Amino acid sequence: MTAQPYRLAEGGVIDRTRPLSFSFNGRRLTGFAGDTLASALLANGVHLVGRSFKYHRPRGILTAGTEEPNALVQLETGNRSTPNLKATRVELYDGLAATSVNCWPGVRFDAGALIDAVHRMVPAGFYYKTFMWPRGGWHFYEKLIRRMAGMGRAPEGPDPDRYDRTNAHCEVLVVGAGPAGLAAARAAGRSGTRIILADEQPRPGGMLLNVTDTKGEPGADWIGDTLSELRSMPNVRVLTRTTVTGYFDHNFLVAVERVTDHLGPDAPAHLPRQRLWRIRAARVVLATGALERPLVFANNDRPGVMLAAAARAYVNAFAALPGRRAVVCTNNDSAYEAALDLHRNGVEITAIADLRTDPAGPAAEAAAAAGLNILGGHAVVDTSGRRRVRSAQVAGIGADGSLEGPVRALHCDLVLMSGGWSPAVHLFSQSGGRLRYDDALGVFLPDRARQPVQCAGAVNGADGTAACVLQGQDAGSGNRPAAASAPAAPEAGSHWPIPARNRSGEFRRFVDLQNDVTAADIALAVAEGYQSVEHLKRYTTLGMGTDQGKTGNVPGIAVLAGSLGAPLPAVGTTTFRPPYDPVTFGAIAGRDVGPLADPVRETPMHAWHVEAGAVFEDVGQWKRPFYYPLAGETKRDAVARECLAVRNAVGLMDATTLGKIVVSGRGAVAFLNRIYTNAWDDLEVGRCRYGLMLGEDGMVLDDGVTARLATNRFLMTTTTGNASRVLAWLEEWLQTEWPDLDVYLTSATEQFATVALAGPKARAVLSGLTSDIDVTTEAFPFMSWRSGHVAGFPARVFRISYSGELAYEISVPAAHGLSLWAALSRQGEDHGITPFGTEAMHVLRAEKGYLMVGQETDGTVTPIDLGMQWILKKKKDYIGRRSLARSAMLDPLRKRLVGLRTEDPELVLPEGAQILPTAPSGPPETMIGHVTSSYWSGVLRRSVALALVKGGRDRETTTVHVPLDGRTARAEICDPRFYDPDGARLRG
Amino acid sequence: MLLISCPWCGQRDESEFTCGGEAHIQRPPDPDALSDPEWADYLFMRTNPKGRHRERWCHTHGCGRWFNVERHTLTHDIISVYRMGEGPADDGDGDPS
Amino acid sequence: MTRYSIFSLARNALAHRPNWARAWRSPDPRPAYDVVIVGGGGHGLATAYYLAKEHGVSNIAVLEKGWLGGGNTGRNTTVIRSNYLWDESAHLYEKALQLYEGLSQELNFNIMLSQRGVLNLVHNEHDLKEMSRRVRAIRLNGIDSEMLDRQAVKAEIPVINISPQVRYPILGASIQRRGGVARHDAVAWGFARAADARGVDIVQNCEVTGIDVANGRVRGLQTSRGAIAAKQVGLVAAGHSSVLAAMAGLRLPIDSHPLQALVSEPIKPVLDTVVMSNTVHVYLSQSDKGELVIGAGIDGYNSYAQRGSFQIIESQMGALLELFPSFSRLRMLRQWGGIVDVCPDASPIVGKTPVEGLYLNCGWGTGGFKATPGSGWAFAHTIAQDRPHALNAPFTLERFGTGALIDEHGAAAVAH
Amino acid sequence: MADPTVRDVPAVTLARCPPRGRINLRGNCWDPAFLAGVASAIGTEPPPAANTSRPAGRGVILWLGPDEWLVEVAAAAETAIAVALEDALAGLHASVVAVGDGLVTLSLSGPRSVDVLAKGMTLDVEPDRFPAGCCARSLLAKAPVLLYRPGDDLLYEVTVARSLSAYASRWLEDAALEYLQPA
Repeated sequence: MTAQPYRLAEGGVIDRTRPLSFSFNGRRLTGFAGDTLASALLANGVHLVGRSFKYHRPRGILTAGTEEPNALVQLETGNRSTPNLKATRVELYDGLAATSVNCWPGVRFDAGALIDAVHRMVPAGFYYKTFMWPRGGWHFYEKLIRRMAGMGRAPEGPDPDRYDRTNAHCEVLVVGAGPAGLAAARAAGRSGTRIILADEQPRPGGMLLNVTDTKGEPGADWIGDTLSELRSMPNVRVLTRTTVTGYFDHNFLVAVERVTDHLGPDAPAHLPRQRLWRIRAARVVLATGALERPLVFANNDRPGVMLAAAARAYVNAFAALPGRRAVVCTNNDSAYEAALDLHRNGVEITAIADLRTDPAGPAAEAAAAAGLNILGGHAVVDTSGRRRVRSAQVAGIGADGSLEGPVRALHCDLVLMSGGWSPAVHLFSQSGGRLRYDDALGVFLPDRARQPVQCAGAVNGADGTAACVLQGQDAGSGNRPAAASAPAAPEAGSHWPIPARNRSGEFRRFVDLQNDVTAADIALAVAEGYQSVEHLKRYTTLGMGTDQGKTGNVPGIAVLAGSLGAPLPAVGTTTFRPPYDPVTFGAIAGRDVGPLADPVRETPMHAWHVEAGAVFEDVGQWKRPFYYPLAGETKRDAVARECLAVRNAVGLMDATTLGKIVVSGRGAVAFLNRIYTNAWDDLEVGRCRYGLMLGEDGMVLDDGVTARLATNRFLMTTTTGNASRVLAWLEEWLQTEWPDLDVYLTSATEQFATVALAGPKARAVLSGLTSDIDVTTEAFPFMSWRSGHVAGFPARVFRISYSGELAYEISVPAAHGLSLWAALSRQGEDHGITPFGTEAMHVLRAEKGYLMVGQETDGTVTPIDLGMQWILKKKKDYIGRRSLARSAMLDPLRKRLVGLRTEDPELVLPEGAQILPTAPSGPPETMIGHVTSSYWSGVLRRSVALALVKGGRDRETTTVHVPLDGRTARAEICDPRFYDPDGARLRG
Repeated sequence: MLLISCPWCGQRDESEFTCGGEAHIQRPPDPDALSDPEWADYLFMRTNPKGRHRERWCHTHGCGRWFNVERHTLTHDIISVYRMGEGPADDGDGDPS
Repeated sequence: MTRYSIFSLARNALAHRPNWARAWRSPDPRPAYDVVIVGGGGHGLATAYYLAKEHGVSNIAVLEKGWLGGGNTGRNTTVIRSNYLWDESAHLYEKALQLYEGLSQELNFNIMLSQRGVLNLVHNEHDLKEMSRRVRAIRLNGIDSEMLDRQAVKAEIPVINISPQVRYPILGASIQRRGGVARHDAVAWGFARAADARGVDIVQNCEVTGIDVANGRVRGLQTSRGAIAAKQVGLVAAGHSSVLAAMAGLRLPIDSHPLQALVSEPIKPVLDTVVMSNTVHVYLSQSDKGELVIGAGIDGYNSYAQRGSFQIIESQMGALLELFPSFSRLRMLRQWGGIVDVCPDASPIVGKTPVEGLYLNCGWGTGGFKATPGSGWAFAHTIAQDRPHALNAPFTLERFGTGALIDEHGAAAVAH
Repeated sequence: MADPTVRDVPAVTLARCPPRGRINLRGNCWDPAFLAGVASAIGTEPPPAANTSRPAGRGVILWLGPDEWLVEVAAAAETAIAVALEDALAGLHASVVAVGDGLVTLSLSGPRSVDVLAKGMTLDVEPDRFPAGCCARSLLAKAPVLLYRPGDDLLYEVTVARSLSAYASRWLEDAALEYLQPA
């Protein structure tokens, strides 16, 4: 076990009795339970953690939280490998293995750093100005660029972890469990209503966790008391390790709970790795705190340059020293507290360079009292050191913002900086709330809210724990929090960026550390006219890294304002959008993956089909038998055999999935008359009729057979794929347009199992299974229905046919479906009964020239196009009728349904093949139509095809050309009814 | 994610509903009397306002009823909800249900 | 206009201070123009550019409500392709693709056209037939398109899951190899810079508040920066088409809906083509920066808010992980929305209006980016000649009366 | 929230209920004749209030919509009661359709049943928001369901279309998994 040379002997939240072993870039190291990967690395003296996106510059740890731009790691390997995790957020577990991202061969020696040597060649947007030769050459350059870009790597193999998604409702959602959030939750919780308190850290307390000396304000004890009160309230749910990341309309918020990430790959398998919370809150209190800003000086990106408050957190909360000799650069008081805490723990504070000319007040006094060297009107203007900062160059800054006096190099291994604090207004802005720029505080603060949301604490400009607690209490009780308190000391807001001491330094003042956007890049963008803050963002990539600009955006806006000579509020901010913090795809998908990706709907006979070796077809969510191959059979063999069985003997097909709708009421006939193109008044009880539905645009929507069950009761069938759409569509007409019609619609699709029994032997099979239905043609003619019993089950039998053969559809209550199927199979054995699938059904109906919705139609086909004028009422209105009379619908050259007889009878044209009037002569060709259905017809011993062709059957007997892969087939346009055109067989 | 107040069932999540577009478009009583452009106006032309929009929604995965919603297309605020055959509530921003 | 090249980059790198010229001016609007284009997105800027270049119109302004390229041009998922079913669409989008192929050189601005191929996955028998129809029609129109079987899909996209055991197994795909992606902002900026160089006034932060029409003829515009007279006005403001048209008393067959998209964090190259699936409803590509750029369908309600509902993102992620289970641990970095103007037949309107001198270019739905140069080229012709070019002649507003629709719902079943 | 620390009771129990008779009833609940007709057939008037139910003989009648109810009875009684309803409502604008075979009811009980349901439903199903007797149609993940809480305990009935019952059942099992492993 290696020592942790930078670990303090006492203090912090870490558990020194639980050492944890981990590896970083292959090096074995040790930390303690309670560490983050970042704090453990610092305790081991590791500062070089990663490489930057563009220039591959060495980078260390800037922050102690979600806002980290630099310290990105790839965690673990194989199918659990996760890219781009922030070391500041990764909780240490035993055996953790992390590597740096975006460097090759390693983080210490990275070949990509060559780019940094020629950085002047590749300023912001350089790629828009070159790589244009030769034409189309970008695809070549892009390969190189892509390899250089991209940070971490995608995992290898499917994710073995589980993800959960859940819904919660509450009266108050409190985001952030710092002093303001805790106080808000407690005040709200006392009302007894449902409260959710969510915080991204493993422990509630927020910034208070990083403070040891609270100077009499609420501290650790207060957190403890508040938490125990909250935990005693059954109406309060405290979610830790939970980041509220999206704020949507109507107070809908999304949070991600990291349930087992801190346990690593050994987490219990039954627990989800992460849980996505979908929260609907009556009211939201945002206590999201504030984020410290970096300062923009030359080479402010070296490992060892750190935000002051982050250093304080590492020392106080994690007992890890980020260095031994520090230079501090600040424009506000908060860095003094950090300096003092570090000083107390043995870090030598070489100097505090304060941009304010005359730092005064308690912070400066305390620092002076501790003997720290305060340099008013000074700043760090440059740093040196390759993989770790070795010195900071400090110089005076004049009143005009320029360098003044000599530059002194101060030896150090740590530079602390503080550019002030930006309220974390991200969620407030996502909620639609307006921001305002507060001149006194020099920050964007929440202004007018658009949703029921209040801000409390540092996000609202409150300064100090006591003020935050007060605001939290107010917000939690539903009162408007008091206005922001005055800042402890005014900040110097005019030093963005801090002047460089030489030319080269001017190009190395980093604003966005992850994407390597410098102050010079911003100046360049402004000079080139990319002056809107959105143009700036897009041109320079400012704020577009995985940290989403949490540290860089406000300094970037300040530099932009400076370049434009405009006041900062006039520049404004870019739009804040979800998510606040990146969200795992798996958590968003929840359990809608793998076997639960989408429901699989199976009919009551499904098990039989599986047993029979059926190949299934997806039709919507349904699984339908496509065909039933016997051993050694190809699809074509099987389908041909199934078709011949229906033509010559008898077949049975599972027709359960067709939609069934009971239409009842006095207005039922009137309703059908309006919905269908044909008339329904004269349909007798006991009879069925085929109907065609159009959209109001005149295009064919659906078709099916409807039976009259009683005077005011019909059973309508729809196609499988359209079942729910048609029902919804009918309901819409009824409820919105025709409320006066007395009609009720009830779906009966799931109530019945339906078997189609088709073929010349169908009657023989059926008659053997029923004693109370007379199946003779006279008693039970084509297009009628009867009820009785089949195989002992109560049944409705419809004599309808889609195959052109004598056929029955038998419906029984779904529970009996499998038994009915089995009984029919047994009964038909002697007749050679054969199960057939959807493909055989398609062939059989195509031989008859019957339309299949979705195959002959595609939303652009009218009944006239299909040659179905016979089904259109002449006088009375129906949905879609008027559209059929529009001028373009009368064009004689519209595509109309025809049959196609190939010259070569063996040739089965591919469906979708295009039809030309003449032999092809080279593109673009004149296409006059396409093949909609095409099959081998076993009974006709030739291929049959249906097509939509311009001019339709006016072209009958003419020859058309069908280009295939490498050749052109010829075919003759013909009557689409290839088989039994007079329908003698189905009436027999 | 909208929270929609079904006039029958009360507040439910958007996922239970289907939006049917602009409301109060009456099917012409005598389509044959209309010219092609007049028919197209009924069939296709929409107000599509930026601001208050009266639209039809169906509580598909609830009570199955169609109803009307007046909603602001920029803020997504729901101004009123009313049943089929009723007019919108007065110009308040209250929720009548 | 400084010419962009590797040499100008080198010259500036060696210079004491970089000395790049402004990409475009920032003029105040003049009181009158020959042609005013309303909408400073890709289509509007392209229109202005081609008006100046191809038709010699010199007195042109482009008015942009916000910042140029800030509408759908800067919010789409950058897919470019021309594999459309109907002849009318195929020819228009193919024109656009051909212009794209030379656009970086033409504009002297690298739009980063990457013809890495666009795959449309097929998951069921019905879609296989549709694909066959589509690919054959496209090829006969002289546009490249191929069919791939399952194994060929895997060869193109090694990281995809072609297991037959998933809910909607992949049965095959069509691919247009000339399809791909381009950098969306660069298209707007490149056209803006080139149009500006030809004297076009691009006026940002200038919102049109009224359209002056007298005696059936357009006279000019009221704007947030004063009245501007114009002989001809072209409306090209996706996401606001109905609002603008209403100012001229026109009603459009358009509904505006949110369309959302998102990107992952940047990762090393893992996906070299554009992948689309209508059945499971998702499409994606990987940007040069390494982000997976992912889109899906529109929200069901009308909106002008540039944001939608989270459930769309959720179903999109489910669909993505069905195709790419190994992406589950990646993370959504940014999410945003645009406003798409959708026509009943999912095809655009590019042409004249009943108001003389007023022209309309709208209704591109979810697929406008890929048409940008072709749309601008044809629209410029329409304005300059006061009659549509053969390419956009079928895309009239009148077609909604006659019924001669160009129904591309098959092409746009999933947004792109 | 439920107390998950109770021992000896499984955190969640999922069961498939035996087949039931069910009748989809449509009619005008402002029509006294309709109310009386229903009452004469099943012993109670249909509940007019949204998302409520009433005991009806040995069964129950659940509100589905302002003109729609589901009558749940013993499987063997379905036909007889449907006929009784049809007879009682003859001549009125009403509709009676037997749907028992088309639906499957799953029951979910135990201290964590609420948490399991919450994973798939946007409906507020916590006991005080969804009290005994409450019923509502909604979505469980991607399946349309009818949720019903018969009594004061934490037992919820999830009724779903027959063809979606395998999906719903598998979904609930998966959602319950985290509560069913030993601590």
